[in-house]
Amino acid sequence: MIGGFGGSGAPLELIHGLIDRFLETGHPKDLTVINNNAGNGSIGIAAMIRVGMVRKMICSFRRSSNADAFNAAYHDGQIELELVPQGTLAERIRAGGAGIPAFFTPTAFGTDLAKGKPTQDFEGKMYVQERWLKADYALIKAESADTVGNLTYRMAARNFAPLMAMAAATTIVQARRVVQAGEIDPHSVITPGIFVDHVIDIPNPSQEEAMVRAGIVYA
Amino acid sequence: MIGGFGGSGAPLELIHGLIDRFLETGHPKDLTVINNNAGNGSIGIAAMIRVGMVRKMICSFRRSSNADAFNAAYHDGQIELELVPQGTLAERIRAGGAGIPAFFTPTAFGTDLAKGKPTQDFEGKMYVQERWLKADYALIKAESADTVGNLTYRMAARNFAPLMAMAAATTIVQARRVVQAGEIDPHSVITPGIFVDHVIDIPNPSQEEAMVRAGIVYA
Amino acid sequence: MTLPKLTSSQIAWRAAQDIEDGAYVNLGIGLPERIAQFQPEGRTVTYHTENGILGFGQAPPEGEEDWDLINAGKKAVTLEPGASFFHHADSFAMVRGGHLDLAVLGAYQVAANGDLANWSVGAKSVPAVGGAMDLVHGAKRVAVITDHVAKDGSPKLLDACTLPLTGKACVTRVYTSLAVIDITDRGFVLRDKVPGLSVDDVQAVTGATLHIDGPVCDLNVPEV
Amino acid sequence: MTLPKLTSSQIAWRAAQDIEDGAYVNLGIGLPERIAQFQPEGRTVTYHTENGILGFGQAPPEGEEDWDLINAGKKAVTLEPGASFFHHADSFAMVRGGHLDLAVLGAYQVAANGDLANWSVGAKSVPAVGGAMDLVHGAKRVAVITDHVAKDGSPKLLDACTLPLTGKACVTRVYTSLAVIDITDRGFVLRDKVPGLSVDDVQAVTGATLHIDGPVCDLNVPEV
Repeated sequence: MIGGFGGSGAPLELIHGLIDRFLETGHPKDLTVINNNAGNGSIGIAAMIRVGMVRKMICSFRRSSNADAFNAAYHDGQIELELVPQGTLAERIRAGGAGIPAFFTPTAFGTDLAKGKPTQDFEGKMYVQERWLKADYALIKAESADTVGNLTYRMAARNFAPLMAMAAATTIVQARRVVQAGEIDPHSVITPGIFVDHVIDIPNPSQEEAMVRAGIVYA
Repeated sequence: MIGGFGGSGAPLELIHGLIDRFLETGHPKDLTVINNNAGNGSIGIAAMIRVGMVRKMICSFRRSSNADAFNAAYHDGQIELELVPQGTLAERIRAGGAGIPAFFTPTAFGTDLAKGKPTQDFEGKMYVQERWLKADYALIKAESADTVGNLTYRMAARNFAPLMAMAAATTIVQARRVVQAGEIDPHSVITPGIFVDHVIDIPNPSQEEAMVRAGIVYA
Repeated sequence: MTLPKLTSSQIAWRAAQDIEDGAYVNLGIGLPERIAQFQPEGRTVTYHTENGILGFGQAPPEGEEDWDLINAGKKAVTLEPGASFFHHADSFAMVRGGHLDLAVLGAYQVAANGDLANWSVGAKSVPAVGGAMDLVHGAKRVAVITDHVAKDGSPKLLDACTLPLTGKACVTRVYTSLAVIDITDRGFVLRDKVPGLSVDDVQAVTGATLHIDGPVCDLNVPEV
Repeated sequence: MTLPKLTSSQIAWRAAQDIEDGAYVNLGIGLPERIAQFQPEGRTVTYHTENGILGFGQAPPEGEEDWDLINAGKKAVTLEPGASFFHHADSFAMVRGGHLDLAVLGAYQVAANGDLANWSVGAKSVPAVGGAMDLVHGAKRVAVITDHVAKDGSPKLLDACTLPLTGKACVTRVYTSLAVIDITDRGFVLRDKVPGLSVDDVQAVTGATLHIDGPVCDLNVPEV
C-alpha cells in the first residue's frame, strides 16, 4: 500500500529508495501495489511500473493525462489491474485495519465491478459484499511524526494514509518533521503510533504534482 | 443516540432539557436510547429511565455500582435491553453513518450475544454478521463548535460522539464554546459540520462523574 | 437543421440554479465542476471532494497553488472558512451514508429508469472508475449534466444503457444542452426545453419517450 | 489444609513480568488493571483503553482528577508523553484489527481449549459485557488473571465452561493464585507453580488435566 491521491501525499522519497534497491539488487519485485491511482508522469509509482517492479495494481482511477507507464504495461499484459470504486477501496483498507473481513456496500451493485461478488438484500435494497484489503507494507507520507509514531498530515495529503497505516503489517512513514513524544497535542494525532513501525525524517519532501509538471523522470 | 462513556461526554444539559419537556408535556416517551452505559446515579440517562421515558436501552455495559434506575426498571420488565459488545456497538453506529448495512466481526462468535445472527467463514475463521444502527436523533457534547457545525471534543469525552453524529438523522450538539467558522483549524476538526444539525452554546456544562459523586438527583 | 442549444457553461449555470442554500454538494470532475462558478448570490453551498475536504473554494491564482490542497480532479483549490480535512474512509462515509444533498456527474448514457453509464466505453479502453460508483448511491439527489447527444449525434438518453453501468436506478434529474429532464417512475419527464425547440424536436434526439407532466418551461439561460 | 497461594497483587506482579518492552496492552477492569503498577523498570509499555486513549499513565492524586480523562473502568488517569485520543470505532479497530500485543482479562471460568466465560453468571443477573468480547478476539495474546478457584472452592479452570461464553478458543495463558498455565493444542500446560505445592496439589483444584511439557518453574514472587 502506498499513500497519496493525485499529486498529494505520495511518499516519493520512500518509493524512490525502493526503486534504487530494485535497480541494484533486483528486489523487491512482482509487487502488488495498492494506491488510488496507477502512477502519474515518470516518478513514484509510475517509475516503479516502468522499471518492472509491479505485477499488479489495485486502484480506482488509472486514467490520467500522463499515466503512460501503466497504460503501456497494461496493454502489453505485463501488469494486472484490479479496479475498485474509490469509496470501496477506502472502506476495504479500513476493514483490513479494523478486523472486519467483509462488509456490504450499495456501491457497484449491478455493475461489472460487482460481478461474481455475493449480494444481499437489506431493508429492500441490494448490496454487494466486499472483502478487506491488507498489505505486508504501507509506505506513507506524514507532516509531523513523534518518536512513538503518532502522525499528523498536511491538508489533503491525508487521504488514504491513515487507513493504510492500519491495514499493513509494517508501516513505514516519511515525515517532514520528527518531534519528541509529547510535542503533538493528543487531540490532534490523526494516526496513533500503534499503527506505525518506522519513521524516516525527510525534511524537504518532493511534491508529486510539482515534479510531474516539471517533467522530472526518476530512474 | 446519546454520547458519553462512563462519566465523560454525557450531554447532560440536553438530556435534562428533554426530561423537562417530558415532565411538562408527556413527550417524548417510549424512546429507544443507544448509549454505552445504561445510566449512572440519578441524572442523565438514569433520570430518563426513572421518569419513564425509555422503552428500550441498547448498550454494552449496564452494570455499575449505581445503575439502580435501570436495574429496577429491568427487573420490573418495564424496559427492554439489547446488550451489544462495545466494539460491535461502536462499529454498528459507524456503519449506520457510513451507509454500510452489515459487516462481519469475530466478536461474540459462539456466544449468546450472537444467537440467531448469520455467521460466515472467511479465510478459515468464523465471523458474525452484524447490522447497522441508525437513530432519529443524536445528542452529543462537544468542546468547541463553529458556526457551520465543525466539532472538537475534550480528551476521552470524544468516545461515541463522532460516530453518533454520523448515524443520526438529526444531530444536536451542546458545545462549551461556539466560535466563528474558520476559527477551528481544518486539520483539527473531528466531526465535520455535515454531520451536525443544531449547536447549543452551554458554556459551563455539568460533568456526569462529578454529579454522580456529589449524589445529585435530577427530576 | 442545427438545433439551438446551450453551451456547456449554460448547462452548468442552469444546474447551479437548483442547488439550495445550505446544501452539501459533490461536483464530478470536468463539466460538473463548472457549476460552482455559477452559484447564485446569497446562497451558501459547501463543496465536498472525495479526497478529504469539505468547504473548498475556487482555484487560487496561477503560481499560488498548494498541491496538497487539491480536489478529486487534481486541481488546486482554496479553503472557505469552516473547511475541514478528513481521510478517505470518512470522506466516503459522507457519500455512502447519505449525507450529501446532491452529487452532479457527467454521463456517457442515462436510461429512463435512472441507470447511469459514465465510467467505461467498453473493452478496448483502460477503465477508470474513481468515486462515481459510490457517489451515485450516496447523495440524496443524483443529477447528470451532459450534452443531449453524443459527439456522433447518437442519443445519450436511452431506454436502456448499452455501455457498462456506473449504477442502477440512481439518477433523478438530467441537465442537457437542450432540456431539463426528471427521472420518475414513469421514465423521463420533460421539465424545461431550450426556447425555439418543440417537444418533438427534443424527442427526436432522445432515445426514450419523453413524458409530459405539467408545464414545460422555457430554458432561459443568460450568456455566460 | 490451606494451600499456599499468591495474593492478588502477586498474581498481577507475575503477569507484569511477561509484558515485553514496547508492547501495546489493554488491561481489563479490576484485577488486571493492577498489573500496570508492577511494570518492570526499563520497559516502556503503552496502555490502551477502550474509551479512546493510548498512552495513559497512573491515577492522579486525589482531588486532581479530570473526569474527561478516564479509563474504561471509569477511573481517572493521567497521560504519558506521546498519548493520543480517538473515537470508539478507531479504538476497537485497534482491538479487533490485531494491533494490541496483549489483553489481560479477568475470568469466571477458562476451558482447556481456551474458551473464556467472564461476562455473565447466568439468567438471574443483569448481564454486562463491555469490551471483553472484542478484546478476546483482537489482541495478539489474550491472558487471564484470576484466583485459581472460585469463592466456593470450585475450580475455574475446566474442561468446558458452564457459564455463558465471552469467546471461544481465545485465551493463551492463565495467571492464577497457584500457577501459570499455558493453553495449547493439548489443553492446559503447567509452566509455574507456587513453591511448596506439588503438581498433584494444583491438579486437585483444577477441573481439567494439567499437562507437563518441559520444566515446571517455581513461582517466586516478592511480597508486593
